Amino acid sequence: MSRLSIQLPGLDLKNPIMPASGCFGFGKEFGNLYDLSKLGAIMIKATTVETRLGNPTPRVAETAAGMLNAIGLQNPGLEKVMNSELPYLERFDVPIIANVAGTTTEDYVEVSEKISTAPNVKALELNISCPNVKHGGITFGTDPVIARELVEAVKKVSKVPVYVKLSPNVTDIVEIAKAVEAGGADGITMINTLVGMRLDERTGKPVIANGTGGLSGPAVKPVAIRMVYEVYKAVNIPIIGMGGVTNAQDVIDFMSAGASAVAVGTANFVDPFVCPNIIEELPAKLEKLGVKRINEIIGRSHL
Amino acid sequence: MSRLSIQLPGLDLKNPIMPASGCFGFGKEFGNLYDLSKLGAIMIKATTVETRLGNPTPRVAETAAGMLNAIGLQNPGLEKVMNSELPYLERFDVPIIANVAGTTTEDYVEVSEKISTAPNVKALELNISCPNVKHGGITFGTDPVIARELVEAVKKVSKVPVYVKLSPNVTDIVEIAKAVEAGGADGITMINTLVGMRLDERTGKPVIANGTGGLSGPAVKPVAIRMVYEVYKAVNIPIIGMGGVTNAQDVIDFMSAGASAVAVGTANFVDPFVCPNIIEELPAKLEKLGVKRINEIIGRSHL
Amino acid sequence: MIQQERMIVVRQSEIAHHIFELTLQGKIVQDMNPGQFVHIRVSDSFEPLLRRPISIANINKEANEATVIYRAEGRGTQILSQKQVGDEVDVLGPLGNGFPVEAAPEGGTALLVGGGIGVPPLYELSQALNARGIRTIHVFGFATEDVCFYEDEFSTLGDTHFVTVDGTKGTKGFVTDLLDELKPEFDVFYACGPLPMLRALEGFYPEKKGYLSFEERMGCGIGACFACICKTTDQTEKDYVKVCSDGPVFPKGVVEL
Amino acid sequence: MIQQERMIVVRQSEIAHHIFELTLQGKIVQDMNPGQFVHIRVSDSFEPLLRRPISIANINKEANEATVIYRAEGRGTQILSQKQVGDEVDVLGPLGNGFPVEAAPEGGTALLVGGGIGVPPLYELSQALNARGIRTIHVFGFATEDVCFYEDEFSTLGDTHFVTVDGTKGTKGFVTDLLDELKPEFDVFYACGPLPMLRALEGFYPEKKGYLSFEERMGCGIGACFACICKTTDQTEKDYVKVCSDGPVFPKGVVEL
Ligand SMILES: Cc1cc2nc3c(=O)[nH]c(=O)nc-3n(C[C@H](O)[C@H](O)[C@H](O)COP(=O)(O)OP(=O)(O)OC[C@H]3O[C@@H](n4cnc5c(N)ncnc54)[C@H](O)[C@@H]3O)c2cc1C
Ligand SMILES: Cc1cc2nc3c(=O)[nH]c(=O)nc-3n(C[C@H](O)[C@H](O)[C@H](O)COP(=O)(O)OP(=O)(O)OC[C@H]3O[C@@H](n4cnc5c(N)ncnc54)[C@H](O)[C@@H]3O)c2cc1C
Ligand SMILES: Cc1cc2nc3c(=O)[nH]c(=O)nc-3n(C[C@H](O)[C@H](O)[C@H](O)COP(=O)(O)O)c2cc1C
Ligand SMILES: Cc1cc2nc3c(=O)[nH]c(=O)nc-3n(C[C@H](O)[C@H](O)[C@H](O)COP(=O)(O)O)c2cc1C
Ligand code: FES
Ligand code: FES
Repeated sequence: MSRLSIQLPGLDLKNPIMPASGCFGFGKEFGNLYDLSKLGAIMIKATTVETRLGNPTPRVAETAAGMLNAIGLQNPGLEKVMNSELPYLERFDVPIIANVAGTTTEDYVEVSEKISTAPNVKALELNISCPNVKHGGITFGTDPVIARELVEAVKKVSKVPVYVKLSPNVTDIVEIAKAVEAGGADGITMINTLVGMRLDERTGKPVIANGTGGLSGPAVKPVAIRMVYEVYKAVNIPIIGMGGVTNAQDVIDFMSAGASAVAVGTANFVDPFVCPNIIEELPAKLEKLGVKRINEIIGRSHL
Repeated sequence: MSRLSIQLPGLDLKNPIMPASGCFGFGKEFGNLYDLSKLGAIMIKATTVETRLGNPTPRVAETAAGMLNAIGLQNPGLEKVMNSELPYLERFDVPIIANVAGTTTEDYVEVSEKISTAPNVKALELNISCPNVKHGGITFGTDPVIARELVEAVKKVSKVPVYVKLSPNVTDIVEIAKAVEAGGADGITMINTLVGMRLDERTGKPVIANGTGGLSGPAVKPVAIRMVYEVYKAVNIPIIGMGGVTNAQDVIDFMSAGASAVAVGTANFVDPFVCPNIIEELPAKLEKLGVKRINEIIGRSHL
Repeated sequence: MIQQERMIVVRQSEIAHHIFELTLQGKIVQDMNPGQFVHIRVSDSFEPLLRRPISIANINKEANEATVIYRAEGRGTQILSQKQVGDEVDVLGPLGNGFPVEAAPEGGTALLVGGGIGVPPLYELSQALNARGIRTIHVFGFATEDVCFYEDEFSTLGDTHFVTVDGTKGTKGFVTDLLDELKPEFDVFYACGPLPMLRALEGFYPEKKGYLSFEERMGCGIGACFACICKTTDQTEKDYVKVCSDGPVFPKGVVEL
Repeated sequence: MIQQERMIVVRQSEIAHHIFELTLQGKIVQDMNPGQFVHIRVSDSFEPLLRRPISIANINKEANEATVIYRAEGRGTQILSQKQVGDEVDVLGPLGNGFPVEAAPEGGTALLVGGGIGVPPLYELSQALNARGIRTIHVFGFATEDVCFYEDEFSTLGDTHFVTVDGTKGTKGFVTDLLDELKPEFDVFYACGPLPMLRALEGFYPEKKGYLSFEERMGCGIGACFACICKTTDQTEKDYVKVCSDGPVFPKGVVEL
């Protein structure tokens, strides 16, 4: 297995594959389907200080080779996540990356401080990029100064390394990446969803109750690859890449562009066994490329 | 036919369907396939002052429900376009929208001034958003102040109404839309392509020689619809919408979101007869929606 | 247990206008119960991307066969309707919690109310109830005659009444009109259909036990993505339920309608 | 004239490892010439989105049938390889300008040089040349024996020599090695194959007329999108040519290699 292992700040990954935040809940449902210890890590659903009910339904809509979602950060709140959700995951040999969201800097600080003390939480992922929250959230992801300040504040309190999840809905993602690196981020995760909309064919109104939603799935992969490629050139912290990954080739592509590990989101809905399947396919893919250890391909696009 | 007709600044459209710039050359190839007089208008390939050879090949790559291109504004230059390309199109009863590109404001002004005197050029489309040109071009599309100044300069010299083509690769497209409206734009066309990248599976290097390319096709439609929807709310000039249109339903969707007419790009490569086919399908679609004239559905998403 | 299986098409036919009856063979049939659903991937391509949730209409454990009945309307169901005998279909299931058959008292009567494409799961339910010696009354509403189906099948199981919006079959109107007229005697009711129908039924029989099957747009289908939630009326214990994993069937009164 | 037609699959078989021979029937066959290509849409879905350019390998105007030979490697060609007899295939064509058969002098000899999946269009060309009484010599390079095809077919038309990179069939090496050895006598040569092969051939016979068929990634296939351009050596008259509409066949020396 050491062929697939990857070392990242706070994360000792058996392999570079992990479910993306919001596409795997808190693991329980998939834990009934396969042994979660197979995974490199798990990015759990965004956690906020208080319980969030999220947006009205419909919350999802299908698009060409993609989907829109506007879940709206629904989650049971920090306390319940720590008391009821995270302990379940302790039975598996898998590091947890806690996705942290909020409306104010104080929100982020509070969740980060507490959730980073959970025994199996090995890293935080600051969700400064969720397009589906009306107040706050989105501004953190589009303004480099605010983003940097947020990271600095969280770094002061977090017991584990801090990764920052970038929004693709910006003119210059490199600028934001550099800002969070300057703020002390230990790594970057990217990309979150692109803001999109689908209209009902008959009424012409948005299908998603929230109006807009976040676009994910294979359709966005070219945008994600381009952004990982650009950010890799500009920063010295590792990147966990995502956006449209559905198979082992996609993993190779993201790592070639510069990702050190890869998250799988939407594909879990299409095939709930996609993560273990990819992990199984990877060695043969590496063999074909004549690569011994998977970390050798990180950033090979740039050679 | 008046059921489908649309009146826009400078443009008396038989129907709201027109091929998008760069996806129809200067019309000749499609003119061999069908009668171009069927079209609402034609947006010709970007024209620059001088001949441009464009980027090295490969210039296109396929992606999930989309494609990347980095043609690089290849065109024979203003003089040849006016002397050899536009006259061919005069034999058809169809208004031409001339896509204008350049590196400096002076370039845009020169092309606009001259090409707007061609008898069949009824409007200009300022391409301030082409992602495949290294120097200039892109900055015009991402900075509202520069965009506004460019529009003002062009408006002074153009003999025909000026539409501005917006880039989706920005944090806030509404800001740019308002800026070009303030600069005197008569209309907006949107969206140009999203910047993306595809890697070669074996080598890990970008497939497109230029590295990045512009993403178009059905994959981008949700982003395009969202942006048209947002811009429609914010400006009082008409919008020609595009991005992933392949059939009559897509036209209804764009017009519902706020477009007054619709351009078809990539779909011309998939089916060269797509424009006349859509025009033929539209009346039945309207019938099903219980709509008499197509302009009734413009902006119905917002009602 | 939830499994993913490439089931084999055993039969497929159009039984009403755009309404298809599809029978699939596979081992996951052994785990199926009335009111549960399957999540079907209609194509191996990315287009369409998401699975389609379809209720289980008939379960034949001896033959390892399950039948679904669906309307081929959108892109996904249209592709599904083109599958030929022998083709494979990627099925995730069985999903959700079905109808509680045991909620009907022994020797009692159950009222089954269905609307349109909500009728299919009631067929397996009716068989299961009849197998336990419970009498079933079927009251089904459809838009028009040409989309009605399974009249004979339900008639052999119990009293069956149709109502159509345009009056082309049975009485004219909605199921609630027909229920007003029929005034059926029963112990428990089960319903599946469009939201307005469920809403109308919710308070219709205040003194009776009732179970409603819901629909919501889905992502994962297994409870992980929070796409399909419904608010609960009782916001103290649980703020929301997930249609896919907590439902699709809920006792009446649980979901805020 | 370029037309779009839903042609019918008449035959399809795997004639070498991952190499398929597909025969399609339709009226656009009447307009086809050797060296032209067709642009094939393999699926009505958006995935894959673009058409695939494939050379015409055999034209049978009496039967309205055309044959293409292609390697099923990527997603699009794999889908194409699953088409069954009777299925429809969306074809745009014929496209481009083919090989100038008349460039070979009456009673003369033509050398046909092909590499791998560049060999197919030379089959129709060879037939057309032979029909005009021109002798043909075939020199073809492949990677390995298991991807070689049409040895018998070409042998009945003229001298046929194979070379493989690994030496599993014919001599070992590249076509240029074999040409060095064979020193064929001829009046004009025609070539289709990978760029390195064309490049090697370009200056190989400086005194002979030669025609090279090129490949480039395509968008439209009809000359409108500027995806497939090649720089010309003579930058005075025309700066570039389009492989799809000016080519794919160019006289040697036209394209900058
Ligand atoms: C638990 C459950 C059981 C169902 N049982 C049946 C059944 O037995 N027979 C039947 O005909 N239909 C049933 N439906 C509805 C069925 O899922 C939709 O008709 C179907 O998904 C539409 O897909 P499409 O490809 O035709 O439409 P498209 O327009 O292509 O669908 C686009 C997207 O919207 C979703 N969608 C569209 N309509 C619905 C809907 N009404 N409910 C949920 N998602 C929708 C699709 O799943 C897909 O993700 C059920 C739905 C649920 C939630
Ligand atoms: C004029 C011309 C004639 C050709 N004739 C033949 C033939 O007779 N037999 C044959 O096997 N192949 C031929 N090719 C190559 C053939 O077009 C590609 O192998 C095929 O498009 C690859 O598609 P895919 O679905 O297998 O690969 P994918 O990897 O899915 O293709 C992705 C995209 O890249 C393009 N692409 C990939 N490889 C090539 C290539 N080599 N040339 C052009 N585009 C490519 C595809 O068209 C598609 O748009 C020809 C190409 C051209 C330009
Ligand atoms: C239904 C859904 C819910 C999501 N919820 C979250 C979330 O809570 N926090 C977050 O950072 N990203 C969230 N995302 C974004 C994903 O983690 C991921 O960044 C994005 O979907 C791109 O990857 P994909 O194309 O593989 O899905 C969500 C995505 C989906 C589809
Ligand atoms: C091959 C290609 C070339 C293009 N060239 C131009 C161009 O010269 N000028 C321009 O403004 N847009 C150009 N575009 C962008 C299209 O006009 C259009 O905005 C975009 O492709 C989105 O529409 P679509 O999804 O229907 O293709 C080009 C697009 C493609 C695919
Ligand atoms: S569909 Fe994902 S939670 Fe129900
Ligand atoms: S492929 Fe479009 S010009 Fe050749």
